[in-house]
Amino acid sequence: MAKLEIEIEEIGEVSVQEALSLGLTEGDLLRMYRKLVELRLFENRVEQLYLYEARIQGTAHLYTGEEAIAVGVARAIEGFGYIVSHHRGHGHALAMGIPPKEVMAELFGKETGVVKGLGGSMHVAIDPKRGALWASAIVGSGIPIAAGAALALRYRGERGVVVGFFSDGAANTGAFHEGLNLASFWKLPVIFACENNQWGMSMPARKSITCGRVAYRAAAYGMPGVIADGNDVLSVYKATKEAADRALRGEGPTLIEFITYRLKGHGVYDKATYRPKGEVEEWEKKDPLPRFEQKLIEAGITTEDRLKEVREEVAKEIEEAVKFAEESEVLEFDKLWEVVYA
Amino acid sequence: MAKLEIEIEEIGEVSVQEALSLGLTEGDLLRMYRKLVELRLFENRVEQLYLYEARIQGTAHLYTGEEAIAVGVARAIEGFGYIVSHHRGHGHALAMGIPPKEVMAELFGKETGVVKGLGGSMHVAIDPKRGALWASAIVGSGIPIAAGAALALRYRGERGVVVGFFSDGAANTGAFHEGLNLASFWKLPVIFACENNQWGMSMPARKSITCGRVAYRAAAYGMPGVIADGNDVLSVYKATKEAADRALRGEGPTLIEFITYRLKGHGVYDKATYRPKGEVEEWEKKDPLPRFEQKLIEAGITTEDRLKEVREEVAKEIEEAVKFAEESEVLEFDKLWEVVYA
Amino acid sequence: MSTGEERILTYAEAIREGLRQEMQRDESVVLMGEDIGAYGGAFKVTKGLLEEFGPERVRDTPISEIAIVGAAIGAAIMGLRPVAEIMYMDFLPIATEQLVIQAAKMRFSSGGKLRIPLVVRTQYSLGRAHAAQHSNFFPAWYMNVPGLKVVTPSTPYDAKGLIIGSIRDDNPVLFVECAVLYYGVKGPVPEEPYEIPLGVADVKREGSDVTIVAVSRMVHEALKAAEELEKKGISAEVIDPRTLNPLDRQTIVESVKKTGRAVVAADDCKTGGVTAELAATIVEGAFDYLDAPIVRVASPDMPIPFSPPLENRYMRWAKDIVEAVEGMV
Amino acid sequence: MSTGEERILTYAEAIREGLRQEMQRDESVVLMGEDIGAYGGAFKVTKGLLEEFGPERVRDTPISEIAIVGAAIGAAIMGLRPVAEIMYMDFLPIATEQLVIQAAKMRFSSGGKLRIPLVVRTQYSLGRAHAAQHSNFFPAWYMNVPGLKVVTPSTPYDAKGLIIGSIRDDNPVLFVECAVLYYGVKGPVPEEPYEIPLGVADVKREGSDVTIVAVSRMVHEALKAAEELEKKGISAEVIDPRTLNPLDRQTIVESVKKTGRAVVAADDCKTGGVTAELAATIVEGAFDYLDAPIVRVASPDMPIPFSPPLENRYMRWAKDIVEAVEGMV
Ligand SMILES: Cc1ncc(C[n+]2csc(CCOP(=O)(O)OP(=O)(O)O)c2C)c(N)n1
Ligand SMILES: Cc1ncc(C[n+]2csc(CCOP(=O)(O)OP(=O)(O)O)c2C)c(N)n1
Ligand SMILES: [Mg+2]
Ligand SMILES: [Mg+2]
Repeated sequence: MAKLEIEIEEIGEVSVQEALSLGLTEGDLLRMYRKLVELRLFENRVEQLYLYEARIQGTAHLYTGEEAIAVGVARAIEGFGYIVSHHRGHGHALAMGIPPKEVMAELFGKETGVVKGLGGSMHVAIDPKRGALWASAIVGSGIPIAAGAALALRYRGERGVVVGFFSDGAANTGAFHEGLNLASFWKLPVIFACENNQWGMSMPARKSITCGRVAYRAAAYGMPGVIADGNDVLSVYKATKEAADRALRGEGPTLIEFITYRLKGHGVYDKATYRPKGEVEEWEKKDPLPRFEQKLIEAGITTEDRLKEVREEVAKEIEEAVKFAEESEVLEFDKLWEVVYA
Repeated sequence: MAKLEIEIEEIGEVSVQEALSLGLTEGDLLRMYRKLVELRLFENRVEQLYLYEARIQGTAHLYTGEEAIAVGVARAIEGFGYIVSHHRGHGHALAMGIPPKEVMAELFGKETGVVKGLGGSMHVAIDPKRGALWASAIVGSGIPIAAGAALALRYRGERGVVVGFFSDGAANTGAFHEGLNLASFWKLPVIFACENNQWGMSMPARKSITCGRVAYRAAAYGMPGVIADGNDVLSVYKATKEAADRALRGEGPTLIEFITYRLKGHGVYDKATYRPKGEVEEWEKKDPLPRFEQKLIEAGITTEDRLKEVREEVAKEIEEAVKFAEESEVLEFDKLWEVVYA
Repeated sequence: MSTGEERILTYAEAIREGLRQEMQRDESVVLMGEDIGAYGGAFKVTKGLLEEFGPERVRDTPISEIAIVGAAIGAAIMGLRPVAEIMYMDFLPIATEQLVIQAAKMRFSSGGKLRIPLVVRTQYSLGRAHAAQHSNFFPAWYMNVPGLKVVTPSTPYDAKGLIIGSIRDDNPVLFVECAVLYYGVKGPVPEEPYEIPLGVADVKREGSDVTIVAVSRMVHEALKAAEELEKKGISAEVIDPRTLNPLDRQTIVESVKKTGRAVVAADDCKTGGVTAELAATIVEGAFDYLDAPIVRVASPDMPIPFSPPLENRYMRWAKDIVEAVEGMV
Repeated sequence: MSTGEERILTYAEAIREGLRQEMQRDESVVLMGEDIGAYGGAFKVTKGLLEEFGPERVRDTPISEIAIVGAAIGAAIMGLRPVAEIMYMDFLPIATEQLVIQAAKMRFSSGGKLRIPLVVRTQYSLGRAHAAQHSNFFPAWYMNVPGLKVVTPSTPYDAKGLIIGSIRDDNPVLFVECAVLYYGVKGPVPEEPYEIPLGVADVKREGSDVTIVAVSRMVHEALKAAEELEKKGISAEVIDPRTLNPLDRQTIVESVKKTGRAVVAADDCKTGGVTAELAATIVEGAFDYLDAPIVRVASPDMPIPFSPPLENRYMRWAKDIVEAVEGMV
């Protein structure tokens, strides 16, 4: 009987104090708060626009409840990081600094959208100059692409790291397996960031991930596996920073499982009746926004009033984004021919 | 720091005595020896036919050195087992009882071949009435198919088990990941039998399997992982029997890594110059045939002379198979239309 | 097209009824795919089937298209009649190796020993503002794969009869539905089970001046176009091949021999698409009868844009068919 | 076709030289694939490149077609010019989602922000007794994918110029080689690097009575057929599109306008194959000039048998083209 011991690092809630010791400033924390709010209010507004105003067509997968991940990751890789996003990417786009009005205009299908209205909700997190490399609407397919982007960094000896985002469902795809194995094989500077939001559409992660935890799968590729609190932006930051440091030292990839929860249905129209009673309520208690607010206030960094002001400012910005989107034009059809080939 | 402990069962060399206690009779052991010889001499003859006689076209991947796996597995599942084979399948075909002349005629492309000359070397192990369900020449692709065959058994409540054969290289394919995960998800009666022959073409297993051991990957699917001595037919038998029992009890799949070695090049024309010096010689010392011979003689079950007779008998059979193949006809082209669709 | 009593169902309901009736008739019919159980499928086509048949027969899977198709193949080899669902045709390329290089070759490469009674259901979502990765229609790829059959129903009546025919067929069948038709078309569907054999085209409307061969959603555009044309004194025959492989070349060719003109219409991209095969088939079979070049009405050779007005411009409609016909008469 | 000095190379050597020269010229060119390093590739096309450029530029991979193409895409987004090798075209369906649903849509779905200078090299092995899972040629699938380019060289000269052209192209390119040509054809190849732009057909032989449009291996059969036909007093023009997407429709159509007859020939299966698109293109562009129906000379609609005599019967040869032409003049 051979025993294989796998160490999975668990990173629980991180205090403000620890965060400050990790190199974040109070200003950083406040900016992170603002981002969290931006992501949340954006999604709230989007839900409205779909469901009650019917002003957007197609579909959208809201990031509500998962905001701490995008915001924490983006901060941890700021200045040297790239991401590959997926179908639930509004939060990734905003966290990487794509202006809300560009994201909103994209949802409206307008020329002023981040990808000219050609991509819509599932392709908003694409803006290479801001580090957002690509967003795949096909579950899992972005994973080997993230590895490949990291290969380019390594090949050119550039100081950089790529974060491949995906959720629990994607960890069951062939692309996940091949992508992680190849990244380990070549020791690439990539972080596999699993946003385990407990559900893949109507499939519970606890069933589809047959070993119980996505992070355990790191062992199959000889890479470190980490579990972090995806509803604590500072836990996310810490886990990502450690993995980024490892990557920058040339020690290769890390798989991080961020434990979080999809507070809404799979897409805007999904009523998610398949969820057990009380589950949402349980997770609402761990909502990353109030949790972070409380931390900031308790640490004396800010006040409830100040945070309220932030929320109001952001709400106004989002409203402006809607107006901008609404007033923008749709691209001329003939211009599409210009972007089929380079 | 969470620790995940994975137990990998290791099954080393199994003695004749232990084998008898597991339910094998002396007659079984002698029959297994005869099969080993059949597989070996068949491949030796095939190599000749390609390289020195140029009587077969296309390619062939010889099973030389790996015979103990097919023979041990086939014995362990006799009467209730099915297999899915792959590109290196001559040994699987013979072990499952497909007559050498049918396999040989297939290599010659004749109508009397196991699949009428339509498949050739990479498709010889296909004969459903003997339990050989399919042979995929695409690496890894047979794995989910094996799982699906097991689903049918389970669905109908039939007492049976499916063995999906593959080698180390296949453990890096998406099909492996998805197939094992789905089999675990549905607790299917399937055995994933990895013939780790140390090489996938020119790629060493120790590099491509980034976690070091194929069996460790079982942990990613919450299924038992087993390492057995693939050059000891009794170790193979024991590991397979245990896994089959587990499957029959409804406890789901097992991943077994059989440690073995590909004594020849990847295909008949590969001189395998990429292998480190001395490696073949090291493994020749563990050749499953002499090892089993010695065991049988030491256990007093047979004598060197008797075994020599067996080898001569088998050699004659193989020669008859060549003659049979040579004298058979090629299918009429127009008959091909009858097998495009059912 | 005999439709029996005038019970009206949607296209989605018709498929569901076909699935349900086959499951009732034959225990070996098993469904598998993502979110087909409690969720009822992304388009609710399998709604209620989990409740009726239980989780052994309506099997939710992880997001593993390779394994869904692979497992369905394995089960089919062993004599089940699995119906695997791939949620969008855009995801099918993940499992194309399984369908094309495995399933479609199995009977042949086994020298006739294997039988693969497999159905893979999928749908294409052009027209739903789902952008370049969730709107693709690739029927021509699969027409190019001997050993596989390809079915593309356009009406509720056909959808029910063809899903039953596909399940009963002993070969791997790719059954491609069209999402905008699920709840966008209704039509008469008999209650009792009936089978439409694969390989028989349907003349959806008779006419004498031009033949319009149309696939899936474009059948409806062709019928609208035919009405328009009638007002202009042009009599159009509309043919729906219904199955692309086997393709009922004879029905198509005979029609063109009669009319002397042909428009071929489908939602896939023009170059290398199904309309190319239809055009080539007509030239081969009816060259001497053709009074004008065949016109292909197909999607432009570009990825599909999200923006609804752009997608609308991207798509082909009755008016495009009318224009094509007017250009040739 | 100007070939400069008369240095004779095999098709495999020509591709290798093109790869080597581009790697010398441009550090961003990186190769990846299975057994392309020490092994030199299954067909020895990359032989010696590991030794010359080292393991950072000639990268062996595990058996992971999804990741090979996926990683090459990611590297291309970041500005490398990866050349990924997929050992057999039969394995490409494993990675088709990456190539078709990812790479080919990226420029479009990014609103023009991304550039994907990616080459995927592969080969088809029809004629090598490798059976149904190692002999397939699927060019039409990929022609049906806007955003992707498809290249099918037939001669050493073209192979070198086109591999260089493909590497320099800023779009995803599928470069499909033909295994029986690797060491089966030789021809003049200039030593200096030269680029053949994608989208330009080559008239391999001029003629006036019939146009034979042929792809890859069938170009050589077409040339043999043209010689046969000449003996019979029939002058055949042989056109090699060289790239299937973009397809140089003009050169093809102009030729048929001149000759009035067309045979289209390729190694893929007939239904839904590249010959369907070629036929449809000709009808669209030269209908009024056609004196006879277009004939497709393509593989039969069945999987590929292993048995060498059967495979030989399965394949199409010069005589099939000759027969087709004789049937129409
Ligand atoms: C390969 C593939 N299969 C299926 C889908 C349809 N689909 C879109 S999102 C989704 C669930 C994804 O679950 P998960 O990966 O956990 O991401 P989440 O939605 O939770 O963010 C499914 C099945 C898809 N887009 N791609
Ligand atoms: C998907 C796929 N990729 C590549 C190949 C080409 N190929 C055939 S066998 C082989 C090596 C397989 O290695 P392994 O799985 O270890 O099997 P072994 O040959 O050692 O039995 C390769 C690369 C293939 N047949 N299928
Ligand atoms: Mg999820
Ligand atoms: Mg191996």
